[in-house]
Amino acid sequence: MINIEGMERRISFMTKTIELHLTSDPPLLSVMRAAVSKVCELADFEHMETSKIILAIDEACSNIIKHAYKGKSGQSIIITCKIKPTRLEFILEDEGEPADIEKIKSRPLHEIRPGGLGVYLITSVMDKVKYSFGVDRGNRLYMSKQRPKDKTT
Amino acid sequence: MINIEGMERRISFMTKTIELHLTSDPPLLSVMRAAVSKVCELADFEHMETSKIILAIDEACSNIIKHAYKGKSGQSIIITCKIKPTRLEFILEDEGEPADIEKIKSRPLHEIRPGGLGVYLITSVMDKVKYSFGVDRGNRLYMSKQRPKDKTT
Amino acid sequence: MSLDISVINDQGSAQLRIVGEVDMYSSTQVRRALLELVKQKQSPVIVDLNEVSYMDSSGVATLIEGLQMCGEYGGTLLIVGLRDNVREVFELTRLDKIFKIYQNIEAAMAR
Amino acid sequence: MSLDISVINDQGSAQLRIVGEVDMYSSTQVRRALLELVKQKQSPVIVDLNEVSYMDSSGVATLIEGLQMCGEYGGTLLIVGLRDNVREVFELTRLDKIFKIYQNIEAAMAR
Ligand SMILES: Nc1ncnc2c1ncn2[C@@H]1O[C@H](COP(=O)(O)OP(=O)(O)O)[C@@H](O)[C@H]1O
Ligand SMILES: Nc1ncnc2c1ncn2[C@@H]1O[C@H](COP(=O)(O)OP(=O)(O)O)[C@@H](O)[C@H]1O
Repeated sequence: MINIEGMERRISFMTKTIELHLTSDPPLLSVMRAAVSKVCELADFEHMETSKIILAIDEACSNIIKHAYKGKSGQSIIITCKIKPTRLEFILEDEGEPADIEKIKSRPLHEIRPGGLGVYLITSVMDKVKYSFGVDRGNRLYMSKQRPKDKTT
Repeated sequence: MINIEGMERRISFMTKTIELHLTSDPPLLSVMRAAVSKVCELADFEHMETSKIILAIDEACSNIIKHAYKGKSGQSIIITCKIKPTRLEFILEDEGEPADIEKIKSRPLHEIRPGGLGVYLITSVMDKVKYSFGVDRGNRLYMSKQRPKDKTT
Repeated sequence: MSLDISVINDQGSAQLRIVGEVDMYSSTQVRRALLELVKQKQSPVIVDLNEVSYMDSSGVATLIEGLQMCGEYGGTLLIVGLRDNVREVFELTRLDKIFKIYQNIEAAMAR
Repeated sequence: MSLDISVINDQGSAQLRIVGEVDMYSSTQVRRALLELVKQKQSPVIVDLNEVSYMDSSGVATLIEGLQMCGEYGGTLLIVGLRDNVREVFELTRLDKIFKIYQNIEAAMAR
């Protein structure tokens, strides 16, 4: 039996990267949620924070399927998770239609109607959210969230 | 609100591909297990069969970390899951040391000692298992499992 | 991966019990079930989310749609059994103020 | 992601209660706890897997090592509380015949 004690290092001290390549098929989002849940656990988030992060990534993926790919299935979505010493980062990449950045906004909360809440949820949950839309390079959404402080020492 | 009814198709009728890129860090295997669990659910496997498939993929990943990468962390492991109409396929790829295919075998079951059971578990659980080791191309492990029949109609 | 949805009709009122994760994929199932109850002009429509372990904005959107459609015939839509993480989605979007939310079916019936 | 391991010492015998998933990463923790009990020559060592939701061959290897080390000083190692999927790993590898496996702590104590 090989001794793996030497491999054990605190996950906090170096960046760990996990990539998930999905296609724009709504049933696959359940796989993303399960994976992101474990990534959040590894980054020391507790249950409720983990739920909110899953929600944010799910909303972002749903928007890619609905808006960038206009509901077309089988198109590429790449989700990169980086567990860094002090923060958890997510980068979502797609090859769908680039959007007008001005249009990326939710409805005002007081205007009660179905829809129009995803971007609001994403920005409420994450610390930093940055969209970049490129004609040649594809679209990119960067999100980051500070890791719980007491655990990152 | 965009109507996604048109996107809903039985997952059984077309191949869905999900790729997970990990590094050779044992804590990350928990992310793989969560993702594979949901993939198995999407492929209609029930609870106990799902547990066994998770076990097989976990043993295969552990072997890559222990044997191909000799415990070195940060090295690439790519897990591709293909949900095909009649079977679920997994392809594991690594850039570690190629092995002598003759050496890929577990201890005889009656020889009770720690270790030496992973390959046995992989081959017991999966229908097809095929290793290929390449000096330039990296190593590749193909595994497949028939999907439950009553659900693939 | 799909939801389990069951409906109990009881003298004009209806309970819609949802089990599973409500996301952009599965919320279409909830929508279909709600449309059916609205067509029958049920009231109150009690949506039981006790066994819903996850809900995103498409689930919330579906419930808003249900609430508005009920309102059109003077009916009411009540929500019961929110788990902490699902309640959080309602709170983040301030919809906890718009929906009538009860602890459980009994509390909703006795309102 | 790491395991919760607790030890109850009781007049020579010891209960090792493991909570979580035992894989190549976390089995080193189990190994360390077992080595400690073996050093103290405890017997029986009762390994409680009731709250173990997953175990792979590295977990099994660790238990075989523990069993063999106990044997060296004439002690015994008992396993209790196997969940269905964990039991399956023991059955697939025929180790259900090698280990003494009991339903629960009481049954192991009363053996
Ligand atoms: N990934 C994206 N690509 C293109 N447009 C987007 C994307 N995400 C959001 N949008 C735009 O932002 C608007 C608000 O999104 P959101 O708050 O999620 O509500 P909804 O998707 O229900 O309209 C969308 O209607 C759309 O125009
Ligand atoms: N991915 C791999 N790369 C190189 N060698 C491997 C790989 N998987 C298995 N092996 C070889 O097969 C043997 C049996 O593997 P296994 O049954 O998992 O037991 P163990 O890993 O405990 O030795 C290993 O000892 C190793 O020599």
